[in-house]
Amino acid sequence: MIPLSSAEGTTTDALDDTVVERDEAREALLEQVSAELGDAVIGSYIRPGDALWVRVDRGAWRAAAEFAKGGLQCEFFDFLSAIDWLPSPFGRDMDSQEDIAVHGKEDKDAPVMQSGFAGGDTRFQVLARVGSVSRGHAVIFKTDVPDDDLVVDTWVPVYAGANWHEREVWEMFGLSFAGHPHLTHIYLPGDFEGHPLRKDYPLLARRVKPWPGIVDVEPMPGAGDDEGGDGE
Amino acid sequence: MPKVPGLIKGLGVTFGEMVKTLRDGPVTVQYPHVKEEPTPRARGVIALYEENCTACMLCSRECPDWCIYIEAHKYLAPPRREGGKPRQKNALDRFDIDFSLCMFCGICVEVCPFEALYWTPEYEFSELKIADLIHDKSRLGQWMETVPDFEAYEAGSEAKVKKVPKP
Amino acid sequence: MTAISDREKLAYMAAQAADARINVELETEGMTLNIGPQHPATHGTLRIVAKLDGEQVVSCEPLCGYMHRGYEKLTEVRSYPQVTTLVNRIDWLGSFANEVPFILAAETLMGIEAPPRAQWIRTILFELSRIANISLFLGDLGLQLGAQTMGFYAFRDREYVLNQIEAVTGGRFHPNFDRIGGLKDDLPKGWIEETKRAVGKLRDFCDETDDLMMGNEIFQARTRGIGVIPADVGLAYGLTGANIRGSGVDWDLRRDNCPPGLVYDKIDWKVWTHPDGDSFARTWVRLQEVREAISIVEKLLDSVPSGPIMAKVPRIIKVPEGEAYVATENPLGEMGYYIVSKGDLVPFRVKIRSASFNNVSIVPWVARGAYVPDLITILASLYFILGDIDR
Amino acid sequence: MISILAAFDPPYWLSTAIKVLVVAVIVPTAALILGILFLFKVMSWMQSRMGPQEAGPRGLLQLLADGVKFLQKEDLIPDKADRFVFKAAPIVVLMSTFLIFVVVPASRNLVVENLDPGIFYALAVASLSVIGVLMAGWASANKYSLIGGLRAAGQLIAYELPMVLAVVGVVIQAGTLSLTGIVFAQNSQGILGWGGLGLPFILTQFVGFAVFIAATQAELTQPPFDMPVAESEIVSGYQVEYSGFRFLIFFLAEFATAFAFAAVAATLFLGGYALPWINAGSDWYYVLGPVILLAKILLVSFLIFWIRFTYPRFREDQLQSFAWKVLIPIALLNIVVTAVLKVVL
Repeated sequence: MIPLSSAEGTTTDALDDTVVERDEAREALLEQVSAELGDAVIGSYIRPGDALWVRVDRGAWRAAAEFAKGGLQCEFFDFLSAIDWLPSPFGRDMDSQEDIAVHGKEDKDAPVMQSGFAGGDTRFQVLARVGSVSRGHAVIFKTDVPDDDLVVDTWVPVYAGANWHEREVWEMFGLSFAGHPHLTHIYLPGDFEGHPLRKDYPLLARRVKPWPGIVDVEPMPGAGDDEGGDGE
Repeated sequence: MPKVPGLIKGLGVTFGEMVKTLRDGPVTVQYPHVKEEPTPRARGVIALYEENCTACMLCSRECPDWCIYIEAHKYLAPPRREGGKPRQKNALDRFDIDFSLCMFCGICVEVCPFEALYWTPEYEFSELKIADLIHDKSRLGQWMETVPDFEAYEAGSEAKVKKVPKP
Repeated sequence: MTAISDREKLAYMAAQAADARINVELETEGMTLNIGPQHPATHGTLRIVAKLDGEQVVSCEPLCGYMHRGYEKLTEVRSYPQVTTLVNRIDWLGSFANEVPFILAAETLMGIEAPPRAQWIRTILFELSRIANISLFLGDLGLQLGAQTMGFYAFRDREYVLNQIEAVTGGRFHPNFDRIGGLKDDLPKGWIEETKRAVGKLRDFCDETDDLMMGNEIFQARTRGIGVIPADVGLAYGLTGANIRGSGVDWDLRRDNCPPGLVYDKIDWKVWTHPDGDSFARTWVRLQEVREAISIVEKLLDSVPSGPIMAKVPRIIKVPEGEAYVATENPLGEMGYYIVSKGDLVPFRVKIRSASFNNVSIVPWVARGAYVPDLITILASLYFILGDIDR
Repeated sequence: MISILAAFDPPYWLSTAIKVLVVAVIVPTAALILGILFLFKVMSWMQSRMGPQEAGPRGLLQLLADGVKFLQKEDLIPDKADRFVFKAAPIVVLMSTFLIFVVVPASRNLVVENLDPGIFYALAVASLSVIGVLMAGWASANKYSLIGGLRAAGQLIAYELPMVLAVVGVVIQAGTLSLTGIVFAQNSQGILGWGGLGLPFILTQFVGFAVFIAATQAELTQPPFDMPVAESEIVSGYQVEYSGFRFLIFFLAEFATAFAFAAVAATLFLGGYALPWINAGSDWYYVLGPVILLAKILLVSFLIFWIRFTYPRFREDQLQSFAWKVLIPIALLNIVVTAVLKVVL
């Protein structure tokens, strides 16, 4: 698998290195979207025979929805969600007790923040998938949300189903949706602070209990070679 | 057959069911007196075959619920051939599975490289106090007798049948 | 603070009044009824705040979150086999069907395909979990409408299928049997014959349901024309599965967009739709789907190819970088997983697209002006499961 | 032995005491037997399961066990409840059941009070339970029980009318209102001259019998008319806030009412305590009467409970339109036909 595609341009992923598979149907679809939205289409990515990603500029987010429903006849609203690309500072929390108790807060090398298919340069990214039952195709739209202004305009007037999904994204990530009729909590109790699905939100269940996987096989009496357990 | 109105057909179904239950017995059994046999592969409780366990901690690391607690110490085992170097082996001090946390997913049994953990279809180990649900090494050993032998596979399968070490 | 922020009350009632045929000049004062988290009609802990005028629902707002276990956060700290055990607890009635899309998405990322025998058995178990799930729906619908006997018949006949699932996977409700690249184990001896007999019993259950319930005039009076959902509104809300096929949309993921890991294209079967779009249509479509699933299982059982059960997969699975979305036709509707992987043991982000979340989001629209008993019928016919909504 | 029984003529207060004792004793025990036999056993057979086995021999004392369980449970009164009305409601419901038994004859003299307008009295008293249910629904200060109570009020009143009209057919054919008179009529009249089987009114009044049974299902709030206690919608309606001893009274009242209506239906349509070939007035019935009556009651109750386990439930407005638009016109038609035939034949 080649590393993630660069921001600009369309790269067709060559799954098997022999022949570069071309997926005409999805490329035609991409042409339609690019023709309609013009330069608002910042990036795109096609996995042949599987899916088409299109990243649009935040301003054209509502226009993309209207075009998908009208031009592409994507009347089926599948889902809308968000991705927080910040690498998690807690890792798998397996050694959290260990590192705090024994090594103090060790500074793991903060891995570089990458973004997935069709690129993306901000921390938060909203993604939505809409499909067409009549024509049998589906498109995954993505848009970047700059860190200082976490607002995207809502899809509710176009797809009524987006109501609950946007409420969930607002609650879990903190991205608010301009024009949403009823932005309240959907899962969490009313007085819940913080946005759980953000990567910097700690998963408390794992920090409270010591990890049973820590190897504490005492050394051989008198051997005293490596202090910690073997087979780490 | 003229279309019997739905209401009458419904009555017929329940009456037929009553006759069938009276004739060849109900489907349910009276639990404490008659017990239904779970299938041999049912995941009732985990049994530990201590000889195979080398305290490699793989199961307690892979367990999603963090409910396997292992403590072991090293000791010098006599060399296999005389004149050979004494081998360093792990002796198991504590191997507890906390069945109040366990969700019976079977990752530990599957991931154990030395086949020390087995499933038994036993399901009657409920306790009054939740603390008693932590089965220690000896209790897990006792479950070993109830482990059924692995069944033969269906025709056309290439998997080989594993054996259960009898203590 | 109630979920609905307290807008100006009179304007609210007046606005709803025009919509729900309320007679304002009688100044009858509406009643807010909490069909609360603890209620027999909600399959689990769903709370519906319904504003009633007498017995008529002026407006209602389902509140979920009482069973929110935060799966998407948990998947951030679990490796792929551990997420499989997590994931089959979402729709716990047809729980093998939850694992399949997650595994297929991981297989798409890794570019691995399971051997034919594994795909065959995976499809058989997928259909068996559909039968187990939807047969309970038929019983439960009878229960919601007052015929307790239906509930007992469903539970009695469902046991045969659950025993078969337990015989091969070890767990009746949480099989945890699907692996990236194949299945955990193979079929025990004599399983195919036993499953044919079990599935035959289910066919008698379907005929019994037909006699006892579908033909019953009272049942038809209670469900025909109740909760009508036109196709375009259903699609805009993202309804899937029997809910949208009940409104005449001929669309089934097993046929139209079947992921590579399942073998639906190898046998011929039929997708059932019904034009009316009311509660009766949705129930009728699900009953035919169970019969169809029974014939699919019988056809597949006759043609299970021999061969390995697991492809060559490294013991420690590191899924290469990339994103994939795979959705399959689960008993409740379309269930899909959007996996974002950064190439290490743990998936970076898993978006779980569950069917009931969208299916229930249409309740405020469809329950306007319905009676309380009709609201219960609509909820029963939409057939959601709480784990599916709250994840 | 029979002559001694006939000669026994106690003073008035003693006989009424015996009669009240008999009614107060017969009704609970009969409800017990009926409850066990039908709800637990037959229901479980119909649902292919065993039914209770632990209490008593093969589970026959299950209702006794339930009764004791309810007795030792704490019966709560919600704090915002209307205390007096809350306490009085179950008594009213149970009282209306006891009063029905006053007129049901187990033999020529084995009847608490042989009132002339017997059936008229029975139906009037049967509608008393509506008040009890409404009291329970209102007093529990709970939204669900309020809805349940209002539904019960609407339903029970709506189904009084078809029940009365169904009975009118029988009364025309028997020529008398008193229940013993009706039993004698059924015993003496023959079918077109052949006196062998007597004339149980079910044969000629089958429409009346069907309407009566439908109306009884509604009076007992049983499926398909169990809107007031629809557990999947309003969580057992007016009984929501009741627990312990008061709920036991409701629970027993339900079976006792079923038994009472089955007794009235048996007397009206199946020939009451009399067998066709033994004259209704003979002294044999002092012993035989109650047994025959019990058998017929079990038969009618089987029908009532059989319908209960099979059908889903109506919606409110369908329930009302079924009563007003279907049952009442049929009952009226039945009266007209019976009247015409009575005159013609």
